[in-house]
Amino acid sequence: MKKNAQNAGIDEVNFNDSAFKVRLKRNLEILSNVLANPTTVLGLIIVILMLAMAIFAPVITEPNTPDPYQMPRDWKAARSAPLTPGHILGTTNRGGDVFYGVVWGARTSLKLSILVVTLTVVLGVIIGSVAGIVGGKVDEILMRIVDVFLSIPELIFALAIAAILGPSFTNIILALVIVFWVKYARIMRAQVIRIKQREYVDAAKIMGASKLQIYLKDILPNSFSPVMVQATLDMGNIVLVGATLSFIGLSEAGIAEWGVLVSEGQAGISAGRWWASTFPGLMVFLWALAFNLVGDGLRDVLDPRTETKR
Amino acid sequence: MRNILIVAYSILLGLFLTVGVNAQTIKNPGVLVHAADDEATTLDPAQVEAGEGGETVILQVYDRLLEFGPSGPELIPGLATTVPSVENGMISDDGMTYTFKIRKGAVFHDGTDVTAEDVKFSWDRIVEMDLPEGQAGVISDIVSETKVVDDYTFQVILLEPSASFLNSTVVSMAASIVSKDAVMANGGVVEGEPNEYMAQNAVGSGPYKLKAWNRGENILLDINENYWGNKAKLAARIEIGAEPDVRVLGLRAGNYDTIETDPSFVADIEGADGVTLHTGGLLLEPIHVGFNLNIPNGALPKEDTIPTDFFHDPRIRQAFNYAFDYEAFLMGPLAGFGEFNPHYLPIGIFGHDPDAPRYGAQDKAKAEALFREAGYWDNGFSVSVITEEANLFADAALVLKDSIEGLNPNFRINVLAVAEAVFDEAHAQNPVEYAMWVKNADPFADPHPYMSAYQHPDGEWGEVHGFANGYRNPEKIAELIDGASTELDVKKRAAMYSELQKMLFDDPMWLITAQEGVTMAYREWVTGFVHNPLWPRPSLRFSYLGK
Amino acid sequence: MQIRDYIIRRLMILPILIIGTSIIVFALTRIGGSPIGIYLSHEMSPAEVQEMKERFHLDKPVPVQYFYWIKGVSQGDLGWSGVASAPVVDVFPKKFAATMELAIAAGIVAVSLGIAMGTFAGARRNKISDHIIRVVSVSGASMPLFWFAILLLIIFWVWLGWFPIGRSDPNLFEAIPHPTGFYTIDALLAGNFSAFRDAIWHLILPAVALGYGATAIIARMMRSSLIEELQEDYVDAAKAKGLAERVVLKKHARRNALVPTVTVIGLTFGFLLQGTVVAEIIFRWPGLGRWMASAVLRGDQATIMTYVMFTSILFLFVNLVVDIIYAYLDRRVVLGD
Amino acid sequence: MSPDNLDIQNSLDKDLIASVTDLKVYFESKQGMVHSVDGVSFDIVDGEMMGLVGETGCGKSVTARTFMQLVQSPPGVLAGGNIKFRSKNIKNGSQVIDLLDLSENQIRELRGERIAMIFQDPGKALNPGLTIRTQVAEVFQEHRENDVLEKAGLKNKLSGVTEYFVKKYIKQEAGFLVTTLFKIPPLSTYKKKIDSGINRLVAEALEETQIPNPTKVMERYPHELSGGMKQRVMIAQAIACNPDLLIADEPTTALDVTVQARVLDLIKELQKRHKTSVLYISHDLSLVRRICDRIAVMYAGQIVETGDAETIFNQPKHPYTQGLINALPSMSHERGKLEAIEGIVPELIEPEPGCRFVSRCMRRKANCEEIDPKLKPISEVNKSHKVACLLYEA
Repeated sequence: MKKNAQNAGIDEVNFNDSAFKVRLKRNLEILSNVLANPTTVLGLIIVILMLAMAIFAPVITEPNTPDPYQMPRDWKAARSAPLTPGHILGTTNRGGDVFYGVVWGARTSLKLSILVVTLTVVLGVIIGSVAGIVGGKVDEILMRIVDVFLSIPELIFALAIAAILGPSFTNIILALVIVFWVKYARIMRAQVIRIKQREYVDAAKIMGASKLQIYLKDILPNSFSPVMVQATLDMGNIVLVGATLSFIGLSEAGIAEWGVLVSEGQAGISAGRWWASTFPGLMVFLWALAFNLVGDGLRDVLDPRTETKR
Repeated sequence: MRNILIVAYSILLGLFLTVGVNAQTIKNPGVLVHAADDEATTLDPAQVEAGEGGETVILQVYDRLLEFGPSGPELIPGLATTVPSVENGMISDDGMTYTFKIRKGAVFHDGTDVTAEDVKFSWDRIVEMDLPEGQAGVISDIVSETKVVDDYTFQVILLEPSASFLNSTVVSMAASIVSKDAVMANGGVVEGEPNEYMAQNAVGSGPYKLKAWNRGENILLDINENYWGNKAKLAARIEIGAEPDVRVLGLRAGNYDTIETDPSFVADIEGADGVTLHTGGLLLEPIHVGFNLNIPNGALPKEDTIPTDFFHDPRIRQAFNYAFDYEAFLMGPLAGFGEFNPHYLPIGIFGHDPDAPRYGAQDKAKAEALFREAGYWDNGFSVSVITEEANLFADAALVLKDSIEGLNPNFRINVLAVAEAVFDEAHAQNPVEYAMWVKNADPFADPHPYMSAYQHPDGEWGEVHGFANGYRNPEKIAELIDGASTELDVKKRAAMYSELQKMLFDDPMWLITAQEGVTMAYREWVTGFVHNPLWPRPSLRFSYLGK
Repeated sequence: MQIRDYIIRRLMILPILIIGTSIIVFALTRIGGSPIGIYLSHEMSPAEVQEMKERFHLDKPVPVQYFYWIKGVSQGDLGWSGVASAPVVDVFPKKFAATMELAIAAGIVAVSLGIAMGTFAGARRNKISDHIIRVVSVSGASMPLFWFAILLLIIFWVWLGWFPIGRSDPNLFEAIPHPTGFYTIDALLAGNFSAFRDAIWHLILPAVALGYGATAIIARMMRSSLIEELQEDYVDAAKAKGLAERVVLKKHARRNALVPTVTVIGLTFGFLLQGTVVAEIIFRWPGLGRWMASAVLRGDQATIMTYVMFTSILFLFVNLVVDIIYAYLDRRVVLGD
Repeated sequence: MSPDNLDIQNSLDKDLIASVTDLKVYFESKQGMVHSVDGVSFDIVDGEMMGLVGETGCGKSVTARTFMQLVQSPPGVLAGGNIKFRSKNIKNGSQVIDLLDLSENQIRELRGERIAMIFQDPGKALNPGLTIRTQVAEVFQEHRENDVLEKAGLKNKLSGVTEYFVKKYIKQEAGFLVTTLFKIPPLSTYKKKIDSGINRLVAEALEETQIPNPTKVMERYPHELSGGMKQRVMIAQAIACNPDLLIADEPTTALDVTVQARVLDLIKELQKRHKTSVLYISHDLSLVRRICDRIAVMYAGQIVETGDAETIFNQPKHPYTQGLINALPSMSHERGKLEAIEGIVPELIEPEPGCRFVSRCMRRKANCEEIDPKLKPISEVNKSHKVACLLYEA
């Protein structure tokens, strides 16, 4: 295994296409290992269902006009129980169709998590790489900033930012980006430094590859797996934190978002109106659970710490 | 390790299970537990804001010269032994001088006697301190001079005759009588500076004494055994800051005796075991949508496309009034508990004319015609409405959004539901930098404060929001409001308000969504339940209640 | 020696982190504009607003405000909390004790449950019970606390009536003095058993709700480090001595597996601390988190600033202590061969 | 009959301490079953030092661990065979048992008591978190509670419940509660006595392996000791109960060259003094020749040749053994010109029939790829020299 990895490194610098095969083979191997774990498969199935629901939301339910991310409100049918005609999962206190909220909430969550994960990964990878490659003072300063960011618990930090920016969905995205990028910067920097020290990068240097080439061909692809594990876990966590912010009241009024729906619906639970918060709450749970299971499974496979030794 | 844990757990479990709760027995005997919404900010009558949590406590621990009785707007004696009237000679014929006989034998919680000197001191104190958050204006706007005639006689001379002095000034929480000795011993009176002692303690003469204030948790009140009137039957505990649903759950579980709620929770309470829902009567705090006729250039949010003089056109204001889905708001958020009341004079206030024309029902055709006439139908517009992230305000804003957007897809309403402080700050700007907002009014017992604050072109809000730019006939409206305030002839006064309502239908400055119905919930074991919306929220006097 | 150097290095970084945090926090709150809103009411006129601004120095330029703030903070004046209607410093200690009591109780739940679950799963790697535990513990990490807490509340408070909400029975709470602010400790100090029972009784639901989420962090770490330890030679060596499986697991493998697990206690603490915001809202726990939540909704910036500032300093210190403990515990790493 | 084929029932040649017959240990993997040990048979003569030699990964360590049922399962699978063992110092005399048939509790009684093991890397085989004393003490606590009582001066002085709990405490069977009770008076006096008793036993054991200053050493943690010292501790721990069979799994590989010789001498000396039988596992043929009486050569999960150390060395029969010996630096070859065996060890996943060595064998025949060679005596004369190779089959 180790030999393979080393060969792969040299091959890549030589721009041999066998590198691709080696990596493909390794990825297939990883994939089969991931799929060997039943809980990971369970997670994967839920993830796929969730994504399908988010993507096909306009097909599943008629989009609300003019803004499909707003709940359609049938004020006069407020507080209808599930299985009411036209409201299969019932309605909220504001007459919002819970089913619509569940379906479009998946889309909202997907939008939220994809946006935040993409932005944080890009931001974190750039900053972490710069710190790791440039090193010295730049590294020192960047890492101190990262430390400062990491010293504030994430939900509290996001809560404070979102509170100060004012309640809106965009501000939640902004707050989460500000909070979540640091992890990637840290992971990336550690990876860069670790890989920089490996022999095959030295070999590449000897062969005269430029810094950028080494970065693009060796460091970046090799840092992929820890970033991917973190990104997968964050796909779940971001929705969890985002929903918590919404629950506390920092999202837009009337938006089709699970946290907002739970918050709206919690008041009715005592009167037996369990549906308005149960279904959306369950969705948040399933969403986070699914991504956590998959991320956990990926980590087990990709993280050598838990690999069997014998 | 495992053994000891198992042992420990089972011991703990055993202990707790023995404390099983029997739902049938009265919980917390001897104490009335009320679950409130807001934390009090201050307990000082000179500092408290109208409608704020501290008023709940001030109502119970302080006395005023007069009080609203348990039912409706009639006045009953408080520390004054009689309600002044022209007939009993305690109001001078010119309506300028009011005389109050102070009750002998009333004592403050610190043991000192209540005298006319204390009354004068209390009234003068709030005017002298003149705190921005307080309600000094309630007295200073109307009172010219206070006099101690003798130890037990107090006299007030007004600036001009007022029809609303007794109903809005004397009974106000701001006019609560405090112990002069206690104040002078603890910081005295300093202009513009809050009195820290008074903010946290209460030395009044009311049926309750303040026992403890555990911020964020509860306020404990003890029975005042030396009260001059009917003693309270129960000690009281005000539980602070529980979420609405927790309050409902607590009530159902019997942990709370009375809770504050709003109509959107009625369905949660109806039919619950051992719980009585009190409905009927209306709150006097109309929930309104405001129109800004004084928008500064370039101040509006980026999404807004309206011109700054958008609401100067009465047809636009009328169109909004026609477009709003009143029924949706009443049947949805208010769950049917309330009344259509598209006027700023609430039902239940003197001068409200039930026969005056009103909006009350959505009329899309008329709204469309008016928008077309004003020239906005084809191109549409986008406008932001700012509101507090509180249930009913946000609900009203959303109903507005749904109503307007449902009328024409080119119309866009952006609901900005912001933190209370953010809203307060935005709303306190002069001029306000938003075109529309949703909030409620303060309750008053007399029509004049409503009219002067909310409709008068030069009134508190009329000035800020530039009503003079929009009224078809601002002088006539100003004249009517001013005239009605000094008119002592009841019939004439009523006619003037009736005319005002007709004019304001044609020339609306607000969109009044509905008048919220009173909904209170309490355990069946609470006896003597009475509720008066003229008392500060939650509109309960604990001293009347038993269990 | 190495441990000492390490601690000194960490301590030297600490002030930088704290100052950095203070700048971030201050900058943040000022992005949102002036914090005057919390002192205002719907009905204040612009002139009255100006008066309020002067009272709180908010009419001055921002850098001057920062100076006022830092000066105030260094003198123990953290500003006026509009939510609590009192100076922040006055309210803080009581609320802090309440939150810490809850966080520690939840921590006990999380640590004992997490270690038990992690050990159980790690010792049965890839068996069905391992998968079940994994789903249970990952569920904890994925469970929206706001939802889970409400479910617990409904079941155990409303339906069964087994547990109360809030922090105490007010009468019992009033009956004892509160030198520490920790209700349980105060009750013990006062020798009042019913107050102690009351304290524990109120703690259980929020501690379980809050602790369950953190269980996953610990269980996951415990499991993987136990698996790692179980593959070490010394485990076989211990078995080769004839020791019982139980002794090998607990005395040998688990003890060493606990060392890396210590490192996640810092993480867990952060998790619990931020969870208190939600748990305290729902269980009506009069602590910092609930205070923060209302501050957020009402725009009370003095409270938000203090809370974020304080939480991060606390978090930093806990992590420092954890690192020191770890460095001390793990002889292999710092002083190893 | 040769000793190897004799013991189908619970019987064992009188001069043998243990006999392995057709042992098969497989490992589950995603690619299939790995046949790590595939039909291994050999004997260990009582009091002798038996060498098990082979390359890394040939299955010798697995074979050794199987003696103590230390192969993790899963992924390990015991696919067949048995290990007969004569347990001597048992109350009712000696007794022959099959080590693979024993329950967990039965094998535990033997581990450390009758069969002990020295591991390759003492740095890893000692628990880094416990003191030397604690670790060595465990052997006595587990198997010698009466000795502990005696040294503690508590023998025959206890009765009833106290005795019960003291014994439980010594054997580490007491729960959290009882253990805690022993830390506070009045039970803490017992704890003190027991501790000092254990200390004396541990010190004696350490002294046995020539560790200087044992009372000081035993308070140390493993990382505070040198590699040689750690291995001495391991040895002390292994021989503490005077076992019948000592399995030494490459005990000197991880040590410095200078230390290796001394540790080796120590093992040899102890073996002689206690007349312990030793199964010495190593990849180093010359080292094994120096100290062992007999040798078994293992290749790819199978024994390819077994016999007296000298015979194997002087007259190697199997091509692999020959290759190994040729690879050794010796007088007959020029310096620096070692003959390495070509090729690599074959994959052991679901192996095909046929000789495992065939791909590397210089002398392979046509049918070597089809027929599994059996381990057979080389001649009627020397029955103890056996080889598994078609070259020698009639």
